[in-house]
Amino acid sequence: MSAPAHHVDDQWPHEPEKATLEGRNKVIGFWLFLGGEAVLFGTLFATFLALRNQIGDGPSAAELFKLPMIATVTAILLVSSLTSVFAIQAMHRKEVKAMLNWLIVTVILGFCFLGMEIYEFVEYVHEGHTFTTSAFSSSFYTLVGFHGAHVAFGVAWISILIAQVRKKGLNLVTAPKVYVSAIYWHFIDVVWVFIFTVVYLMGKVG
Amino acid sequence: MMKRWHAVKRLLPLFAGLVLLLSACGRSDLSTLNPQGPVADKQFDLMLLAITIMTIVVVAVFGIAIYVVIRYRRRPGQEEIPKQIEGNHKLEVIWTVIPILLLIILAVPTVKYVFAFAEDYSGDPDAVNVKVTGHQFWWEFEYTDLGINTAHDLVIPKGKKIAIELRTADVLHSFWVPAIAGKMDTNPQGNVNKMFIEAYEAGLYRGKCAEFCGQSHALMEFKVKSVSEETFKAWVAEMKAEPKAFEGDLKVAESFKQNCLTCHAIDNAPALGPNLKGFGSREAVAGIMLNRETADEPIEQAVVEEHLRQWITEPQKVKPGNTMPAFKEQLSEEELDGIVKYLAEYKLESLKEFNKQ
Amino acid sequence: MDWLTTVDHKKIGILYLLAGALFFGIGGIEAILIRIQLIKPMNDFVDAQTFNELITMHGTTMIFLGAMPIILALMNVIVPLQIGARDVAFPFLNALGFWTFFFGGILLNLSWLIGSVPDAGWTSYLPLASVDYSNSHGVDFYTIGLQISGLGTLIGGINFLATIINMRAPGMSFMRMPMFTWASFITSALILFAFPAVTVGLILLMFDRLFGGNFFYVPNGGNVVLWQHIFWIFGHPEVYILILPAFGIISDVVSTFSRKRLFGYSSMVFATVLIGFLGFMVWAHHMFAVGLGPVANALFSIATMLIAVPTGIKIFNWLFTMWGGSIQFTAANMYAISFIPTFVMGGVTGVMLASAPADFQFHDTYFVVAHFHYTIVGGLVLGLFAGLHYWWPKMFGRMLNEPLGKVTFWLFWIGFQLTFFIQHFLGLLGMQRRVFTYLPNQGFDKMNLVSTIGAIMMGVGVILFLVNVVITSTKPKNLGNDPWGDGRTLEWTIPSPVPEYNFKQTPLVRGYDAWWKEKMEGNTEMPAAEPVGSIHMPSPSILPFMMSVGLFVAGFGFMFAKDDFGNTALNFLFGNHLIAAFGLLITFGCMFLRSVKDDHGYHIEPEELEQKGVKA
Amino acid sequence: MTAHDMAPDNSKRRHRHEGKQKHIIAFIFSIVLTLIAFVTVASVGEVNPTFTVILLLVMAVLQVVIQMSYWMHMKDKGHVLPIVFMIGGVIIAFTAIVMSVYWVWW
Ligand code: HEA
Ligand code: HEA
Ligand SMILES: [Cu+2]
Repeated sequence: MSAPAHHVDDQWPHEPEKATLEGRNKVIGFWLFLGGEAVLFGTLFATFLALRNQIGDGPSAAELFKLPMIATVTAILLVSSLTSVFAIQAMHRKEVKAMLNWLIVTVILGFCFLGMEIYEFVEYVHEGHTFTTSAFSSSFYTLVGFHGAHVAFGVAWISILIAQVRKKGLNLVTAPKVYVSAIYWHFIDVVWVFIFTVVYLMGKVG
Repeated sequence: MMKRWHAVKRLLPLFAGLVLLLSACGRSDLSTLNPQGPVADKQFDLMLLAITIMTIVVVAVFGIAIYVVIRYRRRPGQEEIPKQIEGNHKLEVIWTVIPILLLIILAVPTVKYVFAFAEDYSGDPDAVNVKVTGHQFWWEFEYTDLGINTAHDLVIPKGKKIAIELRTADVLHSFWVPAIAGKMDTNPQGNVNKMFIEAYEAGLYRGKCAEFCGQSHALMEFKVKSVSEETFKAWVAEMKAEPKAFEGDLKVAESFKQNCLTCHAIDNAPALGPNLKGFGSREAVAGIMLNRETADEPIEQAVVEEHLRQWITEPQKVKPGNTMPAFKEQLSEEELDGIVKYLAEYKLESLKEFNKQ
Repeated sequence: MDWLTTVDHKKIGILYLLAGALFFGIGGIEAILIRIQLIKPMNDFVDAQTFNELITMHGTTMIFLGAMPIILALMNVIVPLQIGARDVAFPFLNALGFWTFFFGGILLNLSWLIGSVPDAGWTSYLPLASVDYSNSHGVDFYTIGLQISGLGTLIGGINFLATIINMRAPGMSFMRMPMFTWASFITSALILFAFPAVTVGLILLMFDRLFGGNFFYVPNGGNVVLWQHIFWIFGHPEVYILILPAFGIISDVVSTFSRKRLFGYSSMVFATVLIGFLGFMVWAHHMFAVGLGPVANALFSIATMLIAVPTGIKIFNWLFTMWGGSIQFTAANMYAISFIPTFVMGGVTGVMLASAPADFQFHDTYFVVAHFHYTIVGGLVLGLFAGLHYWWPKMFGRMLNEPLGKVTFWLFWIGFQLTFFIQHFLGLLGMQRRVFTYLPNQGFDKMNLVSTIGAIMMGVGVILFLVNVVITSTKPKNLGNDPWGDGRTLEWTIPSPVPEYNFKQTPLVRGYDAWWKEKMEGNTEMPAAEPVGSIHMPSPSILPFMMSVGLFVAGFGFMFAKDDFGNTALNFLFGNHLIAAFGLLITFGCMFLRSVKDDHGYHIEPEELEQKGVKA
Repeated sequence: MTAHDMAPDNSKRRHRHEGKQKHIIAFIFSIVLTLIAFVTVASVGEVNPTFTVILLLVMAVLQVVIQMSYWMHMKDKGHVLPIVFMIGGVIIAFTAIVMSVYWVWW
């Protein structure tokens, strides 16, 4: 899947990610993939909702969760979504430097999110809330962990893209990749909106 | 269109005949086509209705298919191009609307019976409450109001509602007496089910486990003994009474206690294994080694003894994967004889007539 | 080597076909063994445990590894040709999809060699499938094997959706697509939405079994009904994933051999979409006896019955496609025509099952077994045979032997009816499914005997088909573009077998049944949408293969992490998840390579096209 | 893949200037919605729990709609199929969730 070898790069198209057939394939393919991801997370949410009250001898959601912490990670992820939008805007204007900078900010925010999440999990384990404690704990770690794994994958992916664009420049091959990774990143953010609502806030409410 | 309908009408008696033929097949103590209780009866009605509708559909499709295939087959030398037709709205409406009508005819009783069968009789003072527990690979029956705990044979009074509560001790099972009522799963805690059954007449019915439950799923059978009101009362009294004392050798009695009663019970206490009270009156040993084929035959003590002996010495061979250990080495010949005799002789007075003993 | 690195959709299609045939054969042999065990009451041909392993593997293998790849084989070869594309949207992913599917399937079937085989039914209901009640590695093979192969299928689904959305030739609008392409489109959408659900289910089950999760572990608050829901939310759409492509095949085959346009094309499309949508709303009809309560049972009963309406529309449209046509009885068409009544018989028993109160009697009996073999064997498998006979010349450049094909058809068809018709009655008379034996004198004995005889006939039929394939492969490749003479769609405008670039010039589509339209207007080839020019092709790659090997290794690593091998080195490697990590490293490493390495492909220049054109 | 490229000619299309502004507004909306949700929960006890849960869900859905239409460009042209497939996925996800709420325990 590569761009036509002899593309003339004199004019940067309005939507570079869709300027080639390969690019359009990539974008639509990725959207399709996200449709599937919606079902994947939907099923995980369903599992969590079915089991959220089964806490056995373990601590309950209301005892565990700390709102300030959750508010902070939420803010981090929201901001990172904004920065990745800025990166795409820069990409559309072919401001490579700005794009890379925004992407780097996004990655750093992603790392912060992951760090805090790991810290959070370690904390919970200390409070006797391990993966095997109860049905609630298993489904909690699976849902939130799956999201975390998606963030980790996104961070790695965007980092590789940064290196690639640095090396090969921004062109009609790399543009769709950057675009698609941004869509992915927003999707992760959207999933998090439901996680903080359904898992944390509703957990606090009881 | 008209012509087709005539053909269908002419065929109707044929279906009726076919259906009759069907209902003649199958054992009356087993087949769903030979219903012996109100639930199975209504289910059979629904099945008949469904079969009739489906036969109409199948005949219509077969009819058109055969006609088309014969009429429009390409003959040798036939080269002309047939007229290309895009579609036909009238026809399309017809084959959308007629199926919808047929489905409505089926859907109405479906919904009606769904709710009828979900009726909860556990509060009904006239009903007998039974808690059914599925085990790998046997059935436990606890008469909650009567304080009776038994296994393998479910004794019920005819013509009365039996309100059943279903649960499992291990994996999923499904409680099914085809001639009396459809099945319902036994689930673990949190998903306990309720259903009811009723038998019109006194009789013996075969029950089966219908949910795949491991190696001996095929062998997890039980029997329903529907008896008269009086017999049932007598049976209840007998079951509530003290168990029959172990006669004869004290050493054998002790062995029975040490070996068998660690897992089984002979009174109404719950236990790991099937309850043994009134063992000599049971229809089968281990639920699967039938002591008699149908209710017309007597239960012979010798047969029971033989089955029992086989079971105690090599239970894994009879029912692979069950949890009873083999007692081939642990029991002396004398102990085995004594235990087998005690159990086979432990017949219930109340069921003597039913069992033709 | 060529086959390991290929990214050509036609070759990948053939790989799918070979893999499908292999697994269909394995599943079929398992079916025969099942039938032999049931030939008489209290038979001891195999023991209870083996029997349970046989049915589990038969169901799993047939559905996931036998039927799916043969469907994907036809989709791979035919869909790009029918829409006038040079390739699929993601050739690399296409190869990846195949190899992950294949290694997942191999992993699952290795369980026979390792000696711990899945034994909890293809549905793997819990608690039976938990470590407490099935503590060999059997079910681990099931969870991990299906996850890997499911990933491959999911990739395939996305690929076909993107292909159909983006790669259609100019003029090939959605409402001009051949029915098989439409069916593939909807099937792919169902794959996209159904497989993630089962992936989650399998992951949860794997976590429970390997890492002490509590999803289905009742003492710690787990719930076993949850598994059934997740499985069937996937499972019911899965059966439409199986049948819709067959519907597509039948539509194409019947109209070709009737020399007639498909009757009611737009209602066919509409019906397909509707079946796909409704397919997601009916899963609980597999759970009527679980005890969801009367409201749920009533709702799902009615929703299920509704599916009969769009399906009926399709059935009658086929019949009226033939009506007034000029029907030619090729082997392909015999399979296709016999599909119609046979599938209807399966469909109407489905509607009977949909009536919840009656299903309390039918559920988990041979009536259900009869129902789904009528829809699957009498539907899907007949459809696949029709498709294979029909497109064989396009795939291999040779025509399967017709007389032998017809003999095979009759053997298979009669065998099929013998095997499964009688099973309806077995179920009604009280025989449950998944029983390794049954007591004598229950009225089951003779019927089971008949059923077994039928199964053996079907086996002979399948062997004859293989013989046919072998005979055919010795014949010369001398077919024209349109060997049936009545082709209607774009695949019949290019040489058989198809050159690697498919279309020398992208065709311009001017209407539904594009090729037929041109023929009727007296043209001998399609108008072109572009001048002859250099054609860009993707380069082959070994990475898809390696990535799948990585997953395969990782699967083993996870599965045996807690085992004691009696060998310190092995214990160390597995116990610390080093093997698993190594496998994942291969996979992600290859993924990384793929991402950073630019693949510019290569070009086929016009001069070469001329030569190749001559050769083909 | 083909050298032949069926892309619409981009140069003819009007170059629309994407402003940072609308994204920042979307961001502010997101933050506000999030804040409402957190504050409601923090002050639980004063507010009826059922009401709280409904409010939370409404906030989440609103926020997701905003993010998807602005940040994921779903409201832009040419996104019909993405919308169709996302909605498809969401419908199935929703069915699964209904299942888990109503038909798992009884
Ligand atoms: C390709 C596979 C396939 C297909 C297409 C179908 C199609 C259908 N299935 Fe089937 N089914 C299975 C494969 C399939 N099924 C499998 C594998 C199982 C068992 C799984 C297991 O437990 O292991 C199963 C089980 C199963 C059950 C659960 C049974 C039980 O376990 O108790 C039910 C219940 O409702 C059901 C219903 C239906 C219905 C209503 C259709 C409908 O789509 C059929 C529609 C078609 C028609 C109705 C015929 C044509 C229509 C007309 C000619 C119009 C006029 C018709 C009428 C008015 C009726 N199926
Ligand atoms: C695609 C799906 C599919 C297909 C095609 C089949 C095909 C067949 N099935 Fe299938 N079956 C299932 C899916 C399928 N089945 C499922 C899902 C179950 C439920 C499992 C469960 O309960 O968990 C089931 C269960 C099932 C049972 C019930 C088991 C039980 O409940 O105890 C039976 C019994 O008769 C049976 C028989 C058959 C037969 C005789 C065929 C025949 O049509 C097979 C014909 C094919 C052959 C005979 C192949 C011949 C091959 C050769 C001769 C060798 C060639 C070799 C190579 C190429 C290597 N099947
Ligand atoms: Cu279904």
